[in-house]
Amino acid sequence: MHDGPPIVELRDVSKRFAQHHDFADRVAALMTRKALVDAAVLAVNDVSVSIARGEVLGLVGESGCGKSTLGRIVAGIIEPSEGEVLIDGTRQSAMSSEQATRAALDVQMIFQDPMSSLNPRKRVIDIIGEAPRVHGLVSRAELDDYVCMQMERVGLDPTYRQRLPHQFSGGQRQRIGIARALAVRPRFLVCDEAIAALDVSIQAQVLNLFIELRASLDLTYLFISHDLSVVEHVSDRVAIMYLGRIVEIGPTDAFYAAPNHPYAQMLLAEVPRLGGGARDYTPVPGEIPSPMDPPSGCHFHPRCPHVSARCRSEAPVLKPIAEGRMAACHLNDQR
Amino acid sequence: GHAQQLVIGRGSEPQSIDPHFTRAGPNQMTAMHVFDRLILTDENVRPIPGLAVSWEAEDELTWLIRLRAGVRFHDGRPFTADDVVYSLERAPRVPRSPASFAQSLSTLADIEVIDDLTLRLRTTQPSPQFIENIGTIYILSRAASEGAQSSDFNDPSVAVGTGPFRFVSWQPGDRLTLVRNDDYWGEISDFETVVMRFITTDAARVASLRSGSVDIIDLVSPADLPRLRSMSDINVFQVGSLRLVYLALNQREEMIRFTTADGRPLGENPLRDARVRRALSLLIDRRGLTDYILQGAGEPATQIVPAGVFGHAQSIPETRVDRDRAHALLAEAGYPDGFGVTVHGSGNRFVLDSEITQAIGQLLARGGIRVNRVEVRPYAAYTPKAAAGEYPIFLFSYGNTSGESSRGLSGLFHSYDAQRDLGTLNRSRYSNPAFDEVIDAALQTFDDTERERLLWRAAEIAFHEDTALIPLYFESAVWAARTGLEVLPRRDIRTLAMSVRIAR
Amino acid sequence: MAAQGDHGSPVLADQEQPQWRQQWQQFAESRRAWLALWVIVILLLAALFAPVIAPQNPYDLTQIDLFDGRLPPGSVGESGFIYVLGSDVQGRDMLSAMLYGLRNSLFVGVLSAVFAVGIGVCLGLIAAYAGGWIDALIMRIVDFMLGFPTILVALVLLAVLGQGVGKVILALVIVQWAYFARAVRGIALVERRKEYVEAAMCLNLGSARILFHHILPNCMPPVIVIGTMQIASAISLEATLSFLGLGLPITEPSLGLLIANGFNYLMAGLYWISVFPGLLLLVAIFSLNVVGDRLRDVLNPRLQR
Amino acid sequence: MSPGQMPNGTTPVDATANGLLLQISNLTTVFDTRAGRVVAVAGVDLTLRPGEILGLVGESGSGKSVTGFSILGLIDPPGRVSGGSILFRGRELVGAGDVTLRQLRGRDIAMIFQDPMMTLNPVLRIDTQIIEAVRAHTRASKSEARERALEVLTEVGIPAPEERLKCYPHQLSGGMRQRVAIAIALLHRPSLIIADEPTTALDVTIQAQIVHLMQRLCRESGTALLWITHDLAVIDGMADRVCVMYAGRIVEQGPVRDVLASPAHPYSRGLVDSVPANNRRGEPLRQIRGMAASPLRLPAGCAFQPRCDHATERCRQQPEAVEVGPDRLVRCFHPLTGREVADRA
Amino acid sequence: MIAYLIRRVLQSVGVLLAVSLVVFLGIYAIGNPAAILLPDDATGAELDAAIASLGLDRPLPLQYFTFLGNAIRGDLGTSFVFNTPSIELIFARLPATLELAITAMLFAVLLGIPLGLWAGLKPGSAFDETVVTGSILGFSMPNFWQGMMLIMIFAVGLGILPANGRGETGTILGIETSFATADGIRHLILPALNLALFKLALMIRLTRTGVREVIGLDYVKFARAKGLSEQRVLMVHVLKNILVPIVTIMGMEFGSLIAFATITETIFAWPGMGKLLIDSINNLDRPVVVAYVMVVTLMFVVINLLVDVAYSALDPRVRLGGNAP
Ligand SMILES: Nc1ncnc2c1ncn2[C@@H]1O[C@H](COP(=O)(O)OP(=O)(O)OP(=O)(O)O)[C@@H](O)[C@H]1O
Ligand SMILES: Nc1ncnc2c1ncn2[C@@H]1O[C@H](COP(=O)(O)OP(=O)(O)OP(=O)(O)O)[C@@H](O)[C@H]1O
Ligand SMILES: [Mg+2]
Ligand SMILES: [Mg+2]
Repeated sequence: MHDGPPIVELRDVSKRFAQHHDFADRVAALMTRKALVDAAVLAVNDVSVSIARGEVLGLVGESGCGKSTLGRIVAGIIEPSEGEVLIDGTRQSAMSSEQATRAALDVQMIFQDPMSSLNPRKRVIDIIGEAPRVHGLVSRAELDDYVCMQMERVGLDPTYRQRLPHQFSGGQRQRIGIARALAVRPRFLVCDEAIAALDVSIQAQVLNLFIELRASLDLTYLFISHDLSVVEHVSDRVAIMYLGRIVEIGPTDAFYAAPNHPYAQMLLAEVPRLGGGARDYTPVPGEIPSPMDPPSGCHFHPRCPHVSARCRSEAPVLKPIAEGRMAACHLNDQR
Repeated sequence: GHAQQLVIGRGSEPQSIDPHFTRAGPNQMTAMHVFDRLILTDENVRPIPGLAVSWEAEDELTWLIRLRAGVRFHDGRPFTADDVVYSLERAPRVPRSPASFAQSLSTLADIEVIDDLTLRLRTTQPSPQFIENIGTIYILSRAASEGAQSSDFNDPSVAVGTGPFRFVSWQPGDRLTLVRNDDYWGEISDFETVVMRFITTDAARVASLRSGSVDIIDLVSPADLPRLRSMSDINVFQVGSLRLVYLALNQREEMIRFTTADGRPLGENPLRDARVRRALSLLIDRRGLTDYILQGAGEPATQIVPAGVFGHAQSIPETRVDRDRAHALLAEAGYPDGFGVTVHGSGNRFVLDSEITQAIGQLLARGGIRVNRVEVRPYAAYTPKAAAGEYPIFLFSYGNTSGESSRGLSGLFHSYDAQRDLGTLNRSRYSNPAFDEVIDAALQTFDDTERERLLWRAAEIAFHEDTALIPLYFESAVWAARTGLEVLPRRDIRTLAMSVRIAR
Repeated sequence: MAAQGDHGSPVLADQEQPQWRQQWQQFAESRRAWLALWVIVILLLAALFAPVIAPQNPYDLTQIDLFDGRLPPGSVGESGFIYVLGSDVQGRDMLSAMLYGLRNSLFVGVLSAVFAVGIGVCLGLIAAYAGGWIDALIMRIVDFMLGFPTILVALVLLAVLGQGVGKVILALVIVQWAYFARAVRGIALVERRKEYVEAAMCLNLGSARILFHHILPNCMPPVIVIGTMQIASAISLEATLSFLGLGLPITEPSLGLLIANGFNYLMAGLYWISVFPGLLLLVAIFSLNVVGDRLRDVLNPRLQR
Repeated sequence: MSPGQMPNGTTPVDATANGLLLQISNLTTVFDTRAGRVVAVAGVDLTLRPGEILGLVGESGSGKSVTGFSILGLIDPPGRVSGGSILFRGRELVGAGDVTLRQLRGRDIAMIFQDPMMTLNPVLRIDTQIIEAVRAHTRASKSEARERALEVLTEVGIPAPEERLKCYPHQLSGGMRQRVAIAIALLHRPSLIIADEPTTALDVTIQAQIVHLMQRLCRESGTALLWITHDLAVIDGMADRVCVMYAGRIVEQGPVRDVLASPAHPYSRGLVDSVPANNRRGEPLRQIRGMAASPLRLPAGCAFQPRCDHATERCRQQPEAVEVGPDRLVRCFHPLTGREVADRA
Repeated sequence: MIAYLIRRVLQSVGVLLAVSLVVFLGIYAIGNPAAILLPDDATGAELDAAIASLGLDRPLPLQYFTFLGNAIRGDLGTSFVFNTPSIELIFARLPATLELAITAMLFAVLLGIPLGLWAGLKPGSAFDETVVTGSILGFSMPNFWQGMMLIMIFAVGLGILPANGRGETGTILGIETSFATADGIRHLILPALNLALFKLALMIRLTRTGVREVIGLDYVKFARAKGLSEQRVLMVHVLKNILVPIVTIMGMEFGSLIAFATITETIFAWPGMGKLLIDSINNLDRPVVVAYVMVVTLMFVVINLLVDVAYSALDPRVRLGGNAP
């Protein structure tokens, strides 16, 4: 791995989607003598994580736990409500506008749905070439060649550059999305469920592309997925998220060998595996709680087999449990 | 059966049942059914005795009036001089009246009740028309309506008069229902009930008649005349009215919206030259308008009142189209090639006004005047600008309500004088001191012969010598009724159930 | 947009043809739409070349003759002129008047629709993109406009600005942009949530560019469709205004004005004065609507086979 | 459920001689689109025994869903079943009348769809949607139907079913909705359930719940299950047999263990190989080259031939299904042997 | 919900203020009402008197603020023409317009939905083509022309229905209405038809489009897979889903039927609000026009509110409080 500051560092980042209360709400609350209920979703709750240059961090969690929100914060699409995002150790606020643009382009995102993430009315050449031209990375004259180059790099036939997205298959579309991101010469890719919508054989192709690009372009990834086997395959480190919090983070091998957090253990147990033979699936107890109204203390306590009184009242913090591994569980304190 | 009820399809609607609320025509023709006046007018707008059986001027400032005996109001109370006093006092004081009767009573000084049926009225100044003005006031019952607001008259117990019909109900926008007053002092109607339906669209009114849902309609559009005349189950009744349609010629100095014949701005107002005005008049084919556009529902006009009306000057000849003379006059005035102008007119104010405006444009254009545009606007947007003098040549009409020409002559042609309230309708700002002198004298003269002579002279100056405006035609008032009904057409365009009879 | 499963197996044959070609072919499959398109083209040409093909210039007051008024179709006038479709009260040749009227109607319809759509689209987009109080403000103005009587707007404009084609167009734009603002806002709200917008934000492309280069083009198909129908309804509305005397100058008639003028003569049996322009208007609006309908079907991916 | 009605699953099914619940032979379903005729299903042969779980795998667009819909007669225009036969308990379904099919649907054959967000009508309450399904096939009263609804909801493990009944679909989580859909499928104890990718849209934990439920169900009530998916791992854990579909044809079928452990068709092998778990971590996965064949222009002969490493001249003809092992059929001229597979691993 | 109501009310107050101000200015810009109300032969003194008695001689801002002050006390002014409180005038005309609007709406809904459903189910069939063509015709004819043709055909030509006017009224539940008498109903038919044709066409198109959009969706397929009868699938699963846009648009259209049935009411001499509006505009009867527009705006606010409530009843996913405007 590389030295130097982490390419991306999140410090105490939270994101709250709150409903804004206006005058009318306040009057209504007065009239009905009800306190104003804060209908906020704390999609990301006090997350600190840093990603070193060249590394792949897998981010796993159930639907609605805040993975995408975290990814968007990293990619600069949304602003965190609290905390800060450092790119190369520098705050956004401390950057000149040029630096800020560069920093914004440095981190790019690949989206889940290859169809809706491509503008259906733009030709491939425009989809890929627009941003480099707008940001002056290439001149108009060089654009065509530049786009061809990007397309070739992701394994697309450059002769297709005048086509519209719908004329491509799912896997090809995802490649267009990747080429679009790569065209602004980023150093960091956030892949938000980037292969979830593809079927197995195409998944393999796109995953291979990611692996290949990582090596050839020295890219760093935040790889978001709920498919544990895919994450296992590509990541160096894995972070497990539950209802807005990171509950465990550590090197892939160590994690898959012995997950520490009860939730992580449960997740791994449920992964269907090829070659595992006939097995009886066991239902996981409990339902995913609503992010609007998360449980007190440790968010996982209602479903946890090891729950204790402390779990209900006190939220555990991420603590180191081994070399490079951290977990947020009160059980670890007892050991 | 059917003979007992008369359904009238009316093109206009009253604003209120209170007869004093406004003196606008639609209101009056409604009021005339329920209320009487001291002096009524016949179908030729000649005064006939109403609730007053006689009136005489004791001197220049005093009038003695005797009232009709034995008249009862609809509620059975007798009619007395007190009701007249009440009505004359109330009429000018109706709150928020848009067009009150105050003007008619402006010269009234005081009223002396001699007995129940005799009154003596005094005026502030000599006023020959005073008695006619008094005659326009509707007589209400003090007992029924004292203290009532205009809107209270929707109640039949307030809207109590002595007229030939009793008021039953009014649904604004829809209909008004009357029943016959069997105790009426005058002629009793053939119809027990009268329903007036308000149908403002011309074509819809005709459709109603043709489909049999109304018995008679008024304001028949000339468009429909040929067809209606040819129908066997419908009769048409027509009479020349006192409404003059004219073309106003703006003579203000500041009115410079003219162009030369080839379209460049002309910095002066050619209409200030009487020869030009005369020339324009010579280009207008009045017979063409009345025969072709109006289908005969109009009579070419030479002056403010038609023949047979007090003040009509026989000496003024009919103007016939004479393009050569017109061109000669124009050349004489310094416009050998004519000039350019925009012709304005109102839409839907009077019969076929927009058609007439267009035809005028055509006639002027064919006569060599460059007609830059013909503009027709809805009356609401038209009249403020016309009053402000913004149109060079524009179509307007004047409906004579009194049976003589003085009011029209002074309103339309007297030099405009806001202080003395003269020449109010003189939108084109025609001004001729000679004319002013004559008309002023006429207004002060009690002697009818002398008065008429002065009015003739005034008409000659305004129409024949100065061509102050271009008189076009007198509209004809047209009614159509299903066969079996006779309509006595009235020159004042009032649609009255009293004028309808079952044919015998 | 071509036949495909949700998670994208494209039908490769489609790749050979650009989308518009397919849509065009699909459009032409409906005989009715095809015919309507031809009618529109012919009408457009007729309107465009009205001064050339019309036997008479109905605007030129020196060419029309009062004494040739009310002639039934096929009559010969005093000067030997043949009134193929009859003449109106002023002696105007109906055929010529209709050709010029068509020209005016189409001009008013198309132009007012273009402006109304333009303004509505911009405001709708801005409302959807900005959200918050800007959105609320624009939408309240829309509410305001929807409740405002067209006649009043037209009358005020007439009184303040005077008469003319431009003013009628202005009146139509004022009363109609609001519909588009509302429609476009709805569409844009949906588009805004799509991931390609996020992708553009991620590429730091700037709000204006995202709004007008990315979101707007994707709102266009429904807008084009409403637009075509809007032309039709603007023509119809202009006719109504003319009927109320608030439309075009009386000497430069639109079809609507011709009908309105002839309306008074309908009961009198002079049917040609309003029935012929009425039929022409009917054909024009009908064809526009047919084409608009077909466009909607063709441009709607949900209805594609 | 009205008294006196036997749950179908518990009745001895064998109306036919061969003991098959479902026998599909040479099923062909086409869509006449503007671009041409899409042959979505091109001569599928498939059998299902009572109580059996059959996995149907294949990449996107290979015709899995269309096969499922064809069985129920739910192919909407412009599509139609153009040939072949579907025998359900010996009864021909292809060309059967509307009434026959409607009686069958939901009662004997039930279906669960892929997207739980879309399968329930968003504007109707859960109880309405269950009760109408009950009453579509029995003369139950409303309250009886509601009883039945509660029963099945409990059965699929929905907590507090009374309250859920009053909910609208959007008030339930995805997993919960899918369980409601399953509950509806179970109402009449059908003898066959077609599950079209029922867990693809769901999380691992919920997927486990649903798979567990379905497994238990088949085991307990003898319901046969046609499980459509492209996730081999799920199939591996639960199915008895598997069919691999490619471009509208079944290219391989057999017992799930055998097929996944040693796929005989090059395409099946490609699929199995590309699963990350079968590859070394961090290294490129083995992938099938090329792109899926367009159903509009299927290559002559074996549709997989352009992407196949083993293709020869012969593959330009349509291969017939050949038996390569006990209960295993492969449509390939060059079936792989178990050894070859082992070599590559 | 309450917050939502409050928000709506506050916003409508703003809109109402704006509306009243604009109408005030607009009519001021057109001209002086007194000049229109007076007869031809009025003198200058009479004009001045009329202007003074109507309060038009005061500065415009003063007039406006007086109006606002009165409006707060519920007095929206007194008609210049009729000398009756404008609100009274409007409400007196409301029943006639309402019955017309309701009848037209019933025509449109009861005919339009079934036709649209059927046409949408069988796209491309002869029936569909006919219905669609017919609906386009409904769109293509200007309202006044349509009305005149109806009169020509049914009243003048065939003579089976009255040409215009509101027939005899009777009272049902204390409300005076045409529905109570046969004559009243006969008079209703033509104008209602005139108003309905456009809405009918709209209804057909909305329904048809809705059906075509919904029919291919998973939940419809799922409903079929449950073994439901085609009728239930259509009438419950399909219809309930497409009702949402239909109700929204029809709400608006119903509003405009009530507010702007001007042309129809004029042609058919129907004593309703639309006719009052056009007469008042033509007479520059400012108090009535201002009150009218305010009432209409308020009505649109209420209708939109009801529509939104209906919306959330029809589509449980829509939460009232949720999205503010
Ligand atoms: N713009 C937003 N406004 C309000 N709430 C939001 C918004 N975006 C996300 N949320 C909420 O934040 C929470 C986290 O959402 P997020 O999309 O990050 O989850 P996720 O882990 O990516 O889930 P999935 O696997 O379904 O994509 C969810 O409860 C979601 O409802
Ligand atoms: N309504 C339709 N019109 C045209 N083609 C269709 C239609 N429905 C399906 N097809 C075609 O039929 C083929 C098979 O589709 P099907 O939905 O069965 O695939 P699948 O195997 O279920 O794929 P997935 O895993 O994506 O669900 C595809 O090529 C598809 O394009
Ligand atoms: Mg996500
Ligand atoms: Mg499928």
